Amino acid sequence: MLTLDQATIQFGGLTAVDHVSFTVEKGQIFGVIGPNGAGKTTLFNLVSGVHKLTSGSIRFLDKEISGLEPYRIAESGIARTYQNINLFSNLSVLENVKIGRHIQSRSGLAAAIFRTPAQRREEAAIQDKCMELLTFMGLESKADLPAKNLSYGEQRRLEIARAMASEPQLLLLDEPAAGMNSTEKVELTEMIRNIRNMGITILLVEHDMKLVMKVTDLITVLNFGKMIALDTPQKVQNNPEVISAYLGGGIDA
Amino acid sequence: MQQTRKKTILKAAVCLVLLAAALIGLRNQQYLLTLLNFVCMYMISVSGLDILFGYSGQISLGHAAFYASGAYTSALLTTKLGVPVWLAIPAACLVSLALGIIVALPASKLIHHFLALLTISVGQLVYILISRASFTNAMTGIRSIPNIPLFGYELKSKYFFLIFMILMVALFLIIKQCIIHSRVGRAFQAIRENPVAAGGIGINVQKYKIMAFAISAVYTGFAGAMYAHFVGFISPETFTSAQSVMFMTMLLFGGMGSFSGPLIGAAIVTFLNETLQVLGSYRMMVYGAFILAVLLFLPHGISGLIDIVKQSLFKNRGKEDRHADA
Amino acid sequence: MKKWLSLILALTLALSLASCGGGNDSGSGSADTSGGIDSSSDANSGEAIKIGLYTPLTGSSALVGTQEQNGVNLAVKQINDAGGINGREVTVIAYDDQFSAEGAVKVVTRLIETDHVNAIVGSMSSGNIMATADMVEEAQILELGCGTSPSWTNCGYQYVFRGTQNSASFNAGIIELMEAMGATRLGTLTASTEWATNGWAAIKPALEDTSIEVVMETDYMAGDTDFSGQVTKLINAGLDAVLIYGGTEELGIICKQLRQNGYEGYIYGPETMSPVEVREVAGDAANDSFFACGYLIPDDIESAANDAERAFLEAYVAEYGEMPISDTAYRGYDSVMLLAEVFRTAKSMEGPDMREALLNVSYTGIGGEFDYSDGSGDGLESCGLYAIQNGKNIPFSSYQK
Amino acid sequence: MVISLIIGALMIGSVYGMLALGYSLIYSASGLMTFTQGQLLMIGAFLGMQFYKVWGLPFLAAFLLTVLIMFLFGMLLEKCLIRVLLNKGAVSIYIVLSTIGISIILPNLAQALWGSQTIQVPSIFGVTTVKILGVSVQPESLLVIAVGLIAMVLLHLFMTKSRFGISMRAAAMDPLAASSLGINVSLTTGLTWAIAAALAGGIGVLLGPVYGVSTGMGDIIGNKGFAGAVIGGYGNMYGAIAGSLLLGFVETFVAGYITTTYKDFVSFFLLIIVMIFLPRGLFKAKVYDSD
Repeated sequence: MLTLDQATIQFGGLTAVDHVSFTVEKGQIFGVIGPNGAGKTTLFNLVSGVHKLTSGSIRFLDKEISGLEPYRIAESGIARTYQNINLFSNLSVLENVKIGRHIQSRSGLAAAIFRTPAQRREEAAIQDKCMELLTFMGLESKADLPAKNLSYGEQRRLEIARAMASEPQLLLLDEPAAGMNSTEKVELTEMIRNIRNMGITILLVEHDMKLVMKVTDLITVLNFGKMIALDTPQKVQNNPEVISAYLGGGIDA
Repeated sequence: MQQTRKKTILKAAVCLVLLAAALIGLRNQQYLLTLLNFVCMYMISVSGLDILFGYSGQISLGHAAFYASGAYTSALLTTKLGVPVWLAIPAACLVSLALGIIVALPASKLIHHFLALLTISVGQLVYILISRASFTNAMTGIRSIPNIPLFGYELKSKYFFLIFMILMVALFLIIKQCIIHSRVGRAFQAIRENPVAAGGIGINVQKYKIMAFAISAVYTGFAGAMYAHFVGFISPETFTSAQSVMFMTMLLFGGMGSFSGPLIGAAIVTFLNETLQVLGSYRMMVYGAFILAVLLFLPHGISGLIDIVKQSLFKNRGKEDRHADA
Repeated sequence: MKKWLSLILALTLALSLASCGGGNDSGSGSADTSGGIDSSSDANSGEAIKIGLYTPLTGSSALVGTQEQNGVNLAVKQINDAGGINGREVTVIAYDDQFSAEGAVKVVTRLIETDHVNAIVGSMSSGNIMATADMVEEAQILELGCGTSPSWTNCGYQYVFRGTQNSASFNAGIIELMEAMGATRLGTLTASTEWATNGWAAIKPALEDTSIEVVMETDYMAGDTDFSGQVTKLINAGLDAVLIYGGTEELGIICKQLRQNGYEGYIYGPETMSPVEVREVAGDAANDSFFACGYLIPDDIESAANDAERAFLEAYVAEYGEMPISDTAYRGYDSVMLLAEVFRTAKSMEGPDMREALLNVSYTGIGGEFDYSDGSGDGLESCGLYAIQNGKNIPFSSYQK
Repeated sequence: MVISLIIGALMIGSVYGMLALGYSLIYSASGLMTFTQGQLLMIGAFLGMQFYKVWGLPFLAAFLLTVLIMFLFGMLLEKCLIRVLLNKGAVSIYIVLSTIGISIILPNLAQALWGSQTIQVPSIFGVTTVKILGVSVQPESLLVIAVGLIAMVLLHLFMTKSRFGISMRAAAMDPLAASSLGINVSLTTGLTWAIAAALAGGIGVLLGPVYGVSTGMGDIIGNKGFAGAVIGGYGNMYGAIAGSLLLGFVETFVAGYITTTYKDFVSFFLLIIVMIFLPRGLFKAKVYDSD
């Protein structure tokens, strides 16, 4: 489904992602781990189009997506969340999710001005779908609050809801558990599985090893931009190179 | 839902009655009618600026350029080519739309400071053009611009022009609300709040920025055309950067990103300017101090103040179209 | 929901403003009631006669506007000190038109509709007079405009007259000066204002019948301070005459920059060259310049051209502590004195009667004899030719090469 | 012709440059934009005129006194308005608007204090013109160029050699780190506003004898200085000078050879072109970066 082939990006003299190749199959929960500064978020930014590749290629559903604008990549079916939450913080929770429906709706300016029946039907459908998603994420009671008034964990869940609203085929989760307490983490684990069960493939960057080991099907390990392992959770845990990378870099330093 | 709709209808009815009473009372107050006509033009123009700055987060300090493009297009078409007024006004909107898009193409890539500068420069360019070019009669301006004919009857009376303008204000406000509460409007607000996240969720940021500019230009361009037909004479001095600053002052004072803000701002700043006439040559000093005072003490404008008062009064939950980052 | 509440609030606010604005017709505005309140006790008094004034009081043209206001206020004070008009006091209501059509439309409507003025002294900005002429015509209020641009007389207005000279006569005077000084190669520097561009546009075709060749035309933006590009261009064109058609604010600087960059020919200018400001800013560079104008402000009271001017200057200095800086003070003064004459002789304060009275008025002011009987809108045709020599304005006839 | 155009261009370019330096300093130290520089120049010119012409102080004393007062005024502006707004959490565009408010107040204040006519300032030197390469030049124009040059060199030394300058640059690069190192960030940003005001005021005093002093003298110059700063690369000291000189040359030569009617049109068009195609200006490599 998503194939990285020798993906490389350099900032100045620094190679942040260095010839990384892997393939994510449909329906997988694919984990990316590595010490701080290993290039995990950069990798996400490459897939979602925030950064452009220096060399190599990224293919999604057999189409080259590297070099496309972020909105094009989103349109092709990839949605993401952010490590440092990027919500529309002054808008209401519901509106945040509605914006997530952008690519799944069509009405343009003219339809909005003339309030065509099609546009009104679409708005009603958006409303229903978004409330459904908020319920799924357990945020339905907060729908009218400004997003910035939510707690940290709620904001992370809202980001996922927003991403889900675009009905992606591939969902990139960038440290969704960061800042969550342990009950929230348990809920999150459940949620991630539920999302996968809806048929959505997940690419997950996470520091919380317990969570990663619990949910992922396959894990790749990055260190200084290079891929040092690609395996099932159990095997990765016992990979000596991975252990030394974490020891050397200081896990979660 | 049903309850609120009833309430809305009730309030609308109250407003209409008040409006009608006001209009009857004003019939012979020619000076006030003139001012109110201007207030209506400003309301439309500032609402347009609000779509751009309040909702999409893009500043413009050159809106006088669009005011000018609307006024000059309509004036030139009607006086020099004899085009009927009702064709000239849409043409004025179209030309403003085109100018908006041309400005937005580079502007959509710039961040706020440079956007401010770019729009100031565009304002200067348009001013220099209309004050120098021979087809705009340079500094002499354009005279004898026809009034607006309606049902075979010219809107010569300020009273009927005002009624027409109120209808136009209502129309443009309804359109604004329709846009804001649609997919397009949500895209605008997403861009204002967080352009990176907006792009990541599939919004073509540049396209919607250009769209916001274009819509805004149409609003201000229409107001400009109304100005030309109302006064019957235009000359470049009206379209200086002071006009752009005034639009911005109205928006700030009324409150950005709100329904009522541009209306309140346009009304109060217009009347304030007239009241300050008493001060003669000290007038502009007070006006400048007024801008500072608004920035310092009323960062969300009057409509923000109303919100705060209302929230403390009714403990109303949810603020629908307000953003509060300033 | 809050939107409706705030809309109502806005409306009531507008209404309350409306009621307070419309309610008291008399008091609003900067009523410059100069001097005598005592005249109100006169038996015949009744209401005061209101003269409206709109002109730029702020911004780049504030100087000429405030000078006009000074002239107007002085005239009104003198009239009131002399017992008013038929026992009625005269008051002035002055507004800033911001040098823009939009501003002028607002304040002239206010003068006519709210303040109910009996007559108007118009802006020194001809553009603003044109912008508001239709309103004044419709209201049938007599207006004496103080701009000099030819564009708004001789075009059928019934109530808009000029309270000063038409610059068309100055333009003819400038050509006369050029021919007398033997100009052959002329370059121009024109300001981007309505008055200046039209002034030059009027002179240019008239030059075709003369031996003066227009070698180079340049212009500048009103408010500019740097003219080095234009000046260099003019100097290098090998001219013996440069016509600067621009405002007093810039004339001095331009003369100075021309001379300092080595221009040695003669400089010609319109009436804006007469104020002392030009000679102060330019210093010696103003010498050997020539201009045509209606009102020439002398350097001191003693050198006033006639008794009327001497009396005016004495009163002006007594009132404001300095000589007038711009001739707009003369224009404002003469306009009010003319209006006073009209008020005295008109059958009623109605527009048509006042118009009738102005057409038959006989008034000799500082500028000379006013005569509006031809109905063109112009009533004063004096034009003097002057030169600047040794830092002084002198009649052209006494200029020595 | 070329020589007089060059001198004219150098002089007006230096004027723009002094203002552009102020814009750049403020931007590089605090990421803020101001629109007051042109009006500060005008106030400086009036103060200089007051000291030199009305009170009869020697020109140098009038110049230094004005620069000092403008320096304090800039500091005051930052402390009493900009800092207050920032502390209230105002977004940066509000700061821009507040400086527009200030630039509406200042000329009208000057009109109230000094009147609206152009006031002549007597020449500083005994002679009114000097000959350079066969062209007559006003000596004050040369003074403007010289002072511009000196100010630039001094500022360069101050920013690279002095402790204060270095800490200013540090504050610009990373305010948090700088304050943790014990650098008084609010003082250093205040200082940039003060220096900007002093530069504008100083050049205003020098312009008095050249142009005369009037309330409108700062309007156009202020905008052009801003354009110069942008063309050179906003926030870059050296770019500000280079961009301003370029603008001075383009403007003067366009007026001299092509069109005087559209002289300003060409300047603003150049500005827009630069913003579109070279958004970081001619001097892409920033000496000290703030973004």
